[in-house]
Amino acid sequence: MTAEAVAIETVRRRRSAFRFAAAPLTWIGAALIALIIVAALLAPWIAPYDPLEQSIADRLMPPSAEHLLGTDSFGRDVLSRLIHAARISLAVGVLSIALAMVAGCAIGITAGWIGGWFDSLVMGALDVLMSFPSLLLGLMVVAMLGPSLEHLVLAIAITELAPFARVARAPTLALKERDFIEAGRALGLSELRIIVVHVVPNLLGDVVVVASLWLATAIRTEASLSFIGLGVKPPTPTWGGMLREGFETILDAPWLSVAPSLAILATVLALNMIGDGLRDAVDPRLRRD
Amino acid sequence: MTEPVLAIRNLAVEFRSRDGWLPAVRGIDLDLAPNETLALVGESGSGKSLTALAIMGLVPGPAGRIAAGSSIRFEGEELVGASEKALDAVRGNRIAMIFQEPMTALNPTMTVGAQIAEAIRVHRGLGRDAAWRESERLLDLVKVPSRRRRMHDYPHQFSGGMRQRVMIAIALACRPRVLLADEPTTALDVTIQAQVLGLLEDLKREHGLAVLFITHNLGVVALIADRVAVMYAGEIVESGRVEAIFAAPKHPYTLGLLGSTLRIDRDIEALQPIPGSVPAPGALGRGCAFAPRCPRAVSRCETEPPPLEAVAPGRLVRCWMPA
Amino acid sequence: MLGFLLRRIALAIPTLLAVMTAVFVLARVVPGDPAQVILGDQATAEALAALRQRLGVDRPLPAQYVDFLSGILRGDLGTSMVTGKSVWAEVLAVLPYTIELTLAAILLGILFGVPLGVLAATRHNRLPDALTRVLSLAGLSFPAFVSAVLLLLVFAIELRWFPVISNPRSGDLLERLQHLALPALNLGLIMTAYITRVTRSSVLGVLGEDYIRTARAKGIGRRAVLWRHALRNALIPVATVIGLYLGTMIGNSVLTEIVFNRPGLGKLILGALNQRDYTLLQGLMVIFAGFIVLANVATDLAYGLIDPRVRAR
Amino acid sequence: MSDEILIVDGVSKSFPAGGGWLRQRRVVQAVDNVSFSVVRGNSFGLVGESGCGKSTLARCLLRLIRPDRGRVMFEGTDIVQLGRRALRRARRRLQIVFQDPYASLSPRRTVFQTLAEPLVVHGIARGAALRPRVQAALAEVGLPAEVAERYPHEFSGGQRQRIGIARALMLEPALIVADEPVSALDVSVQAQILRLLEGLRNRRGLSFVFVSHDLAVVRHFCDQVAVMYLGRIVELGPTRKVLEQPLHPYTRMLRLASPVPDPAARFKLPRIEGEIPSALAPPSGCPFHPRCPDAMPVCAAVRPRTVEPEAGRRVECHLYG
Repeated sequence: MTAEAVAIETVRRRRSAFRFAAAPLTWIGAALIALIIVAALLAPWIAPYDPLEQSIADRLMPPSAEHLLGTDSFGRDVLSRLIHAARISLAVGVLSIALAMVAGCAIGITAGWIGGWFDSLVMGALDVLMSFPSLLLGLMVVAMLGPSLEHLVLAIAITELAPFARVARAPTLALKERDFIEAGRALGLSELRIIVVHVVPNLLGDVVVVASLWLATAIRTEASLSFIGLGVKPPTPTWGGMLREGFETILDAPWLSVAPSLAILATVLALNMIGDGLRDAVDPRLRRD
Repeated sequence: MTEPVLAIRNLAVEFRSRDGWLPAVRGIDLDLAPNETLALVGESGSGKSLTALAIMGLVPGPAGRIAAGSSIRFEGEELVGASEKALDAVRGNRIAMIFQEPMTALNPTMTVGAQIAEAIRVHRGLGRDAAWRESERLLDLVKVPSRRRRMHDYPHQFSGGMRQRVMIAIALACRPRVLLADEPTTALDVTIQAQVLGLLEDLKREHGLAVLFITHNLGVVALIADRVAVMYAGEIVESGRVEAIFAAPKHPYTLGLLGSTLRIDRDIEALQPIPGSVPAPGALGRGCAFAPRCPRAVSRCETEPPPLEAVAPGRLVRCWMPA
Repeated sequence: MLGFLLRRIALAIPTLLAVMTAVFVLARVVPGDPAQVILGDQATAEALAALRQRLGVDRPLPAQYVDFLSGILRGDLGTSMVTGKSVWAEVLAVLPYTIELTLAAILLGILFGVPLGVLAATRHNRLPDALTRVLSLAGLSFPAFVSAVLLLLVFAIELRWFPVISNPRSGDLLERLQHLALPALNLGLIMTAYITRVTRSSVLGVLGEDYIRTARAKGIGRRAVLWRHALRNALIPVATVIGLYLGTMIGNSVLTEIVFNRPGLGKLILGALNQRDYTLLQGLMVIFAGFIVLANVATDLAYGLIDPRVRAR
Repeated sequence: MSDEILIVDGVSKSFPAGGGWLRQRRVVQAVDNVSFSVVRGNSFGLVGESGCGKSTLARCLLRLIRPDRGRVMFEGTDIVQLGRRALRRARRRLQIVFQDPYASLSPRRTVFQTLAEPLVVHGIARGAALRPRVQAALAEVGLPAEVAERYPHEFSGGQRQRIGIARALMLEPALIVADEPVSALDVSVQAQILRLLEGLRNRRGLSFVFVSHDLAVVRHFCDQVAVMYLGRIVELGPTRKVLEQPLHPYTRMLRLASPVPDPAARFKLPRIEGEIPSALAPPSGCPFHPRCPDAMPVCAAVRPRTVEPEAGRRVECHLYG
């Protein structure tokens, strides 16, 4: 049989799920997050005041031309604090997710690949971890180790280990049974090579989706812990901490509660929008071919 | 020929894509008489399953639709454009359908008895007990052993062959005139396939059913069909009595299919495969859809689509250069 | 079904044991001497030793572990180091309020979430779908304390429809409901968002199944197919989500109780943390863990009721 | 004695099934004491219905699944006993082609990466030397060189199957185990792939173990055939003889149930003859006796021995002693 006898039909490239018309929410979310990231990076230059500078004379001022979002009970500029707090939230979120992702995936892939009783043991342990309310778990860890940035990152990473392990394990189990893995064995590839070259690339898509969705949760958890008083120590500004302080004067100065609320909400919502869009693009069940 | 129960004229089914509506079934004419088995033969993507779904009014919308100008008349009643209510009165009642995958076609959380009884209660207005007794009778009819117990079982407790029998029982629940069978034995082992085909044959004779049997397997066609219609790229390219088609295929595609089919009872010296593969719906040229793969193609085939023409009584071929 | 039930309960035992062990280890990792923490720097050595003995922390770890487990088996979770009352008494004092809040939230979630999800799925890619999608995404982006603060600001402080402080101990049923309304709404909205999303994707998935096509081919109308065939199968993942969400809900109820200044398990655990009441903390964690494991068993049983295939396994 | 490239001797494999904690552990005997041999340059067919153990047996031959018992002598060495390095070396001569062309190619790797990988791993070629070898393999399976940079999802089923075959050819094997290589394909494409495999056998002198459920395909492609039922070989012999004068009642039943594309050869369809039993609970005695039209009292009690009613043919049935 000659080569030209086999007509190679060009399969139309998959319709891009990333076009704006196909996924407007994803793009709105991405724009919002980009804005927040830029603000956080440029905080020292764009914030109108020093976020830590107190001024008793100016305390609890409602929003005005001078202080766009008003001042808090120490007379500090709320907008400046809000911009600086973005740095903490994003840093804690990204660091803890990166930690949880690397450790979780390693655990999940290993458990799935080895299988058998080892898999049951590891996943059982993770089930126990997962059945604990993540906020309580974070609370316990921080309460024991003492509140600090590193401990916060560690605590949140531990609460989000299990989802990553699960999301890495499920496709590993499925891929293990696929013919191309067996073909790799038959061709004499080493187990390590099969995992790195043939398994990992096929589950990265799922992991990225989970990462973007759980980044939202991480930022929410950070804010919650700060709100309870177990976050980064004052006077460093964090959104959760600002809301906690604002809540104490909610009857006199409601704007102190509204501003950080909206900042947290916007960030988490934007990340969820991106994660949702990514999932639609990656999940073959939802994709229409 | 007796009056057809089902008369299809110029049936076209389209699917939405980025470049507009693409045709998947392109103007089909079919007549189905009572007591007759018509085999609709084709490879994947030929549009044969969609044809059956179109008859049932079940083309998956909103991405798919039956094109304007299509007509499906069942006992004189036009089904294209009929209301959902009118279609529901026909579906499962006077036209029934069975599907390829017996593993997924039954509801996993409903007992088999309840799934059979459901259609009886909806269409025949029987009460709960009467419908249940009737369902038991149907399970008997399709020869499911120890039916009293099995009525209360769930689909996952049945083997593939038994599930297909249950599907047939559901289809026959309301004594339909027409049975659409979409590759009903493809997923089964050969010995089980033979059993199910035998059962269908009996039931067809007893009930005077008209059967539209969709398959890609020419062996099964030779076994059960009275007439054959061969589909390629959404069109019928050849039709006629089963003996005539197998004895002297006229269309090069039919010829190629037969040349590609192996036989258990005979040695075949050299396989004659059809080169290339089935074209995508959007990638059809101006001329005959089969021309790019056709060994007999001449220049006219590339530019002018051939019509479906009678070459003998009851024998239609769509080709400029028939064998 | 009975066999399935017994098997499932038997399977929960090792999980419970593992959780209890984890709690024991976690509670022992707390840095510092609990007696010192309670009595402060000024305490005498004798007082410290006496308290250590009373708490049982002077004994070797394995013995403590056995004490701990046998205590749980007898239903004895110890006494609070701060108030001196038994852990059970502390818990039972506030448990009704937490149960009240949680049940109300779940009820709200199912009541609104399931119909909204079904609506979105049946109007796939049309306006109701897009709207529910955006709203539910917003709903599950709300940290519980943010939504609580906003609800408080709008409905209690600005509009004055509901009391600012939720005091469930007060007066007649109507008043109680009024006090429950905002906290329950806060948890319930988040729950609704979750359930809506899961119901939507689950119904969408089920509607694409072959057996739905079979049912349509039987001549069953669209609506009847949805209720009789699709919903039952679609509810399987929904049941799981409600089970999984219980853990998150406990966390959210802590935040809600803080904002509305409402008594409950959440406030109790926060107080125990702040005061380093480590026996109360340990007891609370045992109760939470047991509750969550039981909830998981209940979820699996719900599964078995809905899906005959699970029963057979 | 002819030159036998593969001798399979008493291979068995069982799997634990269901069971687990608090449940009775059960065992499925997927492959039960199977022996056969393949002559160099020949094709050996393994046929049977779903659950008969033919795919498990195919994987045992490459030790993708390690058999519980028995020997797999490939070119004189026992595959079952080889160490890791020796097994790697042996597998260069022993390759596999899979049924599902959609699952057998790594979706994130280009055709070039897929085909070049075995060469690199075995240190046969690297760098610039890879491309001509990949192109030669593509040409051999009838694909143009420019497909090398494409990903699997851009190809039809038949084209993917060609790529799968090319991958198996990269290490220049002597024997290819083909597990239902044409079952997932359309009729016209099936014929293309069979033609391709025939060409390879003739040109390269390849030997095949060809697993299939389709007797017509086996008749066309295989010199010898073994019919499997519930993990055992119930009949074995030259393909044409086995299909034209089947000895075992099961072979006869298979043969009769297989449709022939000829209305003149229409046969009376069987009405009812029972289900394939579950491998979890195989019947006593001869596993086929509940469905067997010729069953005798002895069949339910005693498992039949293997007999050779004529030279080169084997059957496991009480009808023949």
